[in-house]
Amino acid sequence: MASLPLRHEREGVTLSPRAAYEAALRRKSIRLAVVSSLAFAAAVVIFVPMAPGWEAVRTAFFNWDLLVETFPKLLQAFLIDLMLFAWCAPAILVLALVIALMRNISSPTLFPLKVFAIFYTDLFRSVPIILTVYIVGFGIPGLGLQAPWNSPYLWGSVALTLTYSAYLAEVYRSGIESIHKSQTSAALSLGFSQGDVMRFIILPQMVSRIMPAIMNFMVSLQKDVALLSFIGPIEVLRQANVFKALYANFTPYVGAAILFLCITIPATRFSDYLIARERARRTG
Amino acid sequence: MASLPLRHEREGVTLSPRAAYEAALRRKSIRLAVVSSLAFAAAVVIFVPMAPGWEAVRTAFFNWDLLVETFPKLLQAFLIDLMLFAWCAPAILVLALVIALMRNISSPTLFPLKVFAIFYTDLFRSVPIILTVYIVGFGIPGLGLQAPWNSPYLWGSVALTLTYSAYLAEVYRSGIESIHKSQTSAALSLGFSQGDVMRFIILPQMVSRIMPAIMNFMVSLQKDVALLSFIGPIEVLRQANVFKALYANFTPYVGAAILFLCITIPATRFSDYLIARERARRTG
Amino acid sequence: AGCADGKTMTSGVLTIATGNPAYSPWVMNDAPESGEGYEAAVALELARRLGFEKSAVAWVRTSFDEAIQPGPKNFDFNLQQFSIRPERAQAIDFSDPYYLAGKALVVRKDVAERLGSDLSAEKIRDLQFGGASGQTSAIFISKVIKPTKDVLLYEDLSDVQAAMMANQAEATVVDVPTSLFLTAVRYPDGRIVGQFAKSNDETDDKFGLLFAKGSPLKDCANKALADMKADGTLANLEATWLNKKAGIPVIDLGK
Amino acid sequence: MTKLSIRNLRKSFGALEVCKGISLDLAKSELICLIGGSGSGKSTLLRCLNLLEHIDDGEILLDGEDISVPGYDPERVRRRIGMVFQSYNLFPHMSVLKNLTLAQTRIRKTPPAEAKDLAMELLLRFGLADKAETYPDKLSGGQQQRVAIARALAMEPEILLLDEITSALDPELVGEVLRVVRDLKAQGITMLLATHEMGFARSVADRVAFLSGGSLLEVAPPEKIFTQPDHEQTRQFLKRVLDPI
Amino acid sequence: MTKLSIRNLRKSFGALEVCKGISLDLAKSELICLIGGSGSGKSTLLRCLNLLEHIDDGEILLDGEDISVPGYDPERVRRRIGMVFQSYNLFPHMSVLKNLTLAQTRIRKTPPAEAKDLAMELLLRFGLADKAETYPDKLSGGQQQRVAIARALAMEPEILLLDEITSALDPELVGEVLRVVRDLKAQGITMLLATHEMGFARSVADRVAFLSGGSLLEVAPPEKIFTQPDHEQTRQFLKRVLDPI
Ligand SMILES: Nc1ncnc2c1ncn2[C@@H]1O[C@H](COP(=O)(O)OP(=O)(O)OP(=O)(O)O)[C@@H](O)[C@H]1O
Ligand SMILES: Nc1ncnc2c1ncn2[C@@H]1O[C@H](COP(=O)(O)OP(=O)(O)OP(=O)(O)O)[C@@H](O)[C@H]1O
Ligand SMILES: [Mg+2]
Ligand SMILES: [Mg+2]
Repeated sequence: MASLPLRHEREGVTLSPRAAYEAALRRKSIRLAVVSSLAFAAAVVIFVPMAPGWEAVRTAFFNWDLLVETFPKLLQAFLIDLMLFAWCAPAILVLALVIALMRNISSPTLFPLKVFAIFYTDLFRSVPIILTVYIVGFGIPGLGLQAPWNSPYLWGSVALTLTYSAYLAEVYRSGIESIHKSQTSAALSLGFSQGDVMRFIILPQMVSRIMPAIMNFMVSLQKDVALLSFIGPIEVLRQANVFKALYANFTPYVGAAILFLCITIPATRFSDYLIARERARRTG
Repeated sequence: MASLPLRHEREGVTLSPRAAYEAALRRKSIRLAVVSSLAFAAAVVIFVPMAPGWEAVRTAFFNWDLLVETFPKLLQAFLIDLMLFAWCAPAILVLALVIALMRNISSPTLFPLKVFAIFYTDLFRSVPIILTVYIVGFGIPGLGLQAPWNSPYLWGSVALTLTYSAYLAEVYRSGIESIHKSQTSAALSLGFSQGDVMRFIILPQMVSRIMPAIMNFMVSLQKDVALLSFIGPIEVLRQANVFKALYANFTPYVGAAILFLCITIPATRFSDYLIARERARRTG
Repeated sequence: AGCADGKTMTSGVLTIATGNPAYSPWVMNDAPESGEGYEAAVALELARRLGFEKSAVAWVRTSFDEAIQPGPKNFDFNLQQFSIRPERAQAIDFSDPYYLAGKALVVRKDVAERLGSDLSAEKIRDLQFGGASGQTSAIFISKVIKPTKDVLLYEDLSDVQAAMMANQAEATVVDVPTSLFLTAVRYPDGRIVGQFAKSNDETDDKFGLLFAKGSPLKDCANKALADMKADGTLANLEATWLNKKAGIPVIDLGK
Repeated sequence: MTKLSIRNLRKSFGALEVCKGISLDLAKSELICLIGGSGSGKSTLLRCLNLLEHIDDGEILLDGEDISVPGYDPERVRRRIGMVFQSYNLFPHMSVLKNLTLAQTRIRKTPPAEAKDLAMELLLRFGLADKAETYPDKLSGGQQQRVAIARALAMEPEILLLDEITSALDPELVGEVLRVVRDLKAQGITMLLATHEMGFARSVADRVAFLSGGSLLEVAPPEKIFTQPDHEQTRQFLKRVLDPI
Repeated sequence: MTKLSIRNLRKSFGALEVCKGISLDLAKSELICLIGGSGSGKSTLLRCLNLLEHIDDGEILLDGEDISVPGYDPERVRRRIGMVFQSYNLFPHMSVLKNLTLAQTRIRKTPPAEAKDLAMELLLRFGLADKAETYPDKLSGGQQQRVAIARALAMEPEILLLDEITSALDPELVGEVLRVVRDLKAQGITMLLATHEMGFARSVADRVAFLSGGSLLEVAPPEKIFTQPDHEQTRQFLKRVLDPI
């Protein structure tokens, strides 16, 4: 069903009765949203503290003083997360694409590549990521690499990239396969090579379809760089863990969560905005 | 491009020159695949052990005796994983669908639900899953619940379900939005309600599109039930962790990985088979 | 001096690793450099005897995983209440013990009231135990106490404590010094109801320094430790940093 | 008796006004053909009538009741008004048979066996009985179009909106569709049919409506419109159309 | 001079044999219209010629060279043979203009400005200049079809395979397409055109090929085929077709 357009209001023209009615409906529902959210929040704020254990739980998870005390160090550790994310994310996006393309091969001569891609996704998805981190992060440097080539940052990132790209490759694959075959036919008939069809026709259409799923990966990767802490680097979740152990209190995790929220929410909203804009341009 | 059909061979009819040529091509590529895989495996088997640290790495990760010794207990702990998976997976699939449907609402009266769904996905994706596990697993029972209602199995599963369904909801959303609007138009014009359109037209088409992505979630959930071990239950990765600490050796993780592989690979292959069959039926 | 020459990672510097964080009373205030806390004091004294003054000691932090990984280590020795266990000998080396820990049973306040003075083996086996994964106490729980309910295992002691506060675990076992610190500072609602009789077998907790497999420094350290034991230094440090164990009733689990 | 009445209907896409105040009355069992150039707004008008597009202004009266008021239950309307789309819009995940029976069993609560009988009857009529178990992506263009028509007919609506329903059909099948349309008329079904085929319009319509650039310029019986239209514009369109080369 | 030669082409989908050994020669700059009932295999034949379907048997000779041998580079063929699809298959993520220019700049290496000029010229010719920046999903059926034709023409192929290219067009535009087709013929382009519109076939074709159930029954100049076909089956088809009601 067509959703109600907001256009008229913005333009500030005099409203027809129809438009006025719809505007009223919209206003009413927004009021309802606000009221019901407030009511829910109020219920939580009023009733939860009445539970017998509330005081202990509050201290364990929401200790303001501890939050203030630990936050600067958490923030500092968060920079490591950002740094790891900054180089893992592009590597994952690209490697996953390569795997997905190999997975998609139909030519018999390149069949071995397809087998490799299947093997790759099966293996790295099945093996617990923690083992991959251990084997790649401890095992490979343990074979006798010297500094700087034994850096846990390096090999930890490699481990993350291997695992994440196995998962993301499958998402790409579902995106690629969701494009109707007639698009490929049309592009081929114009003389595009298989590679060009992928690059100009399939991938652009796929990306906007699977964008929410890709954002999923970015959001979760941002937190999974914490796995690297198993092999050394002290990023924000590890730092929160240290504080937790030190103070026997979970508040530092809340501090970490706040940091993550500050990145995730704007990023998700922005990607949603881009998708919506693209959709509007295409279908009106 | 049309992939080469295998049909003729199977039927055992005499081959036309064209079919014979293609069959030869296929055989050649399979040979190539086998040979190149073997070559790669051989290279690994020959060269890696020549690294100076190989002996130490081999002992740390691939200790056969230790594997044999720890495997029975790992297997036993794996049953807990399976059990947790067995009830979390359906809960996640359903809850995620509910959230995705709420996210997809366009009616202004139900707008609050949409806001809630956005809030939900933002929150539970941003908050590190470990914090969710701690807050739900320790915090809620800590409010004063008595046995059996304070069970870590219960609340740990709740935490997992909350987080995973936030992620999966976004995958559903991208699936739903990838169905062309004309399908909705057609169904509505037949008199279907919005709900029926979703149920009979959008969801069935979406599911087969995002199946690989859903399998991703199942594969990773199977291993993330390990997060429950933070609040007590001893599942296979925790058991491996215990052995690791006991023997100062990572081999038990390899044992756990083997168990995961035994489930993941058949499951993925089976879902791929179903998708391929469905696709063949639809497009030939 | 002399024994350790050329055997350290960086010449002229002794690199000692401890946990992140390091717990009291082993290291006070998570600050090993100060030399306060039993392990910090032992480490510095040992360093001195090996010829490294306080200023020549570098402290690093490692997790257990980093301590046992197969590659080169970033420390000369590592101490964070590592128990000397024969199973670990394939991967790493231990020094002789620098502390022999007794084990205490810590329970929730309400459980302590329920138990009263009845410390019979059956009563104790019926408790819901929680333990920190990978630590010797957890092994002690399952191998020696053999509780009737499945043990719950956690990341570290603070999680065990949280589980006890959440009513999910009733009891845990920790070494005696930790138990005293725990109930005095961290978890006032916890009660030490008893300590376990030593069994003089592999379930006893002997803490040792951890070395990379085949570290040449091990013999020097063992010699210094033996000296410290012989001249009473270890006992003195123990008296300074680890509270008395007196007054805790002894639990006999029988055999 | 007026079955469907369109009053001053307006619809814009952004700055583009596609329906510029269209008014038209359809009597019960009347068949009006909508002709006009490509992009003149035929499909959009039909979509508006089925409440698939949100209209900007005007009224749509079904049996005298305004179905275009905001909040009016669109499902009730659509059960009574069937539509065949220019682009067919078959459901690709269902066999042809299922495409025809799902709405029957689900919405009209027809028993499955009955629904299947009706569907098979329609498929037989359109020469598609052997394709019942096939999926839409495996059909030729004309086969898909016939399935789309059959799907709408299976719902036995009171009003049918038909958008270019013969464009992919060979003339032989066009004849069959013409017969079907006449049958439906005889059953009292009201129809609005957008078409480019003037011959078809001429032979089937009660009245022909000429749409140009979003405005309804002229509505008249086919003989009149094809021989002596009122408007100069209509005359010119038909002149070019009937003798294009 | 024979440009494209089809020899005994066979194609099955599973048990359904859609092309039952079709042979046909197209001379350079010849225009052959393919007629036949819905489902008779017209679209499939065209797809086979463009190597979009894997054929089971037979040969396709382009300038005497067999392009159907396994392993022959299909891109080289498709650069020379253009195709317009019955279902248009526009690229929904690109503006109309981009739909027309991408292949030019990418494959023919036309400079962007030149490609744009050619595209705009084609759009103007088809009355779509104002839709250059619009996206395909916002176009009417006829507008999409015209864009699809323009997209193929922009590649200036030697041979054009056209599948029902006038089905969504009003007669006025059909006239325009007819003019375009004649121009192309004059430029020496060879065309194979599947159509349901006998009038169109009659006025444009050099020869007409009648396809029935996957077999090519008869190929002859339009005057002959429409007045005195050799085959009884052709006669009957045309009889029903030309006087369907
Ligand atoms: N992918 C496919 N799988 C199975 N059958 C198919 C497939 N594509 C087409 N067919 C069948 O092949 C036959 C010929 O189809 P084709 O599209 O070539 O017909 P056509 O002559 O173009 O018809 P129309 O005029 O209706 O477009 C039809 O019966 C159709 O159902
Ligand atoms: N969603 C949309 N957004 C913007 N413009 C649109 C949209 N849908 C249609 N249009 C425009 O509205 C006009 C009318 O389109 P419509 O589909 O109603 O034409 P039509 O008369 O059915 O044409 P045809 O005979 O070619 O099918 C066209 O110019 C088209 O480009
Ligand atoms: Mg239209
Ligand atoms: Mg066709």
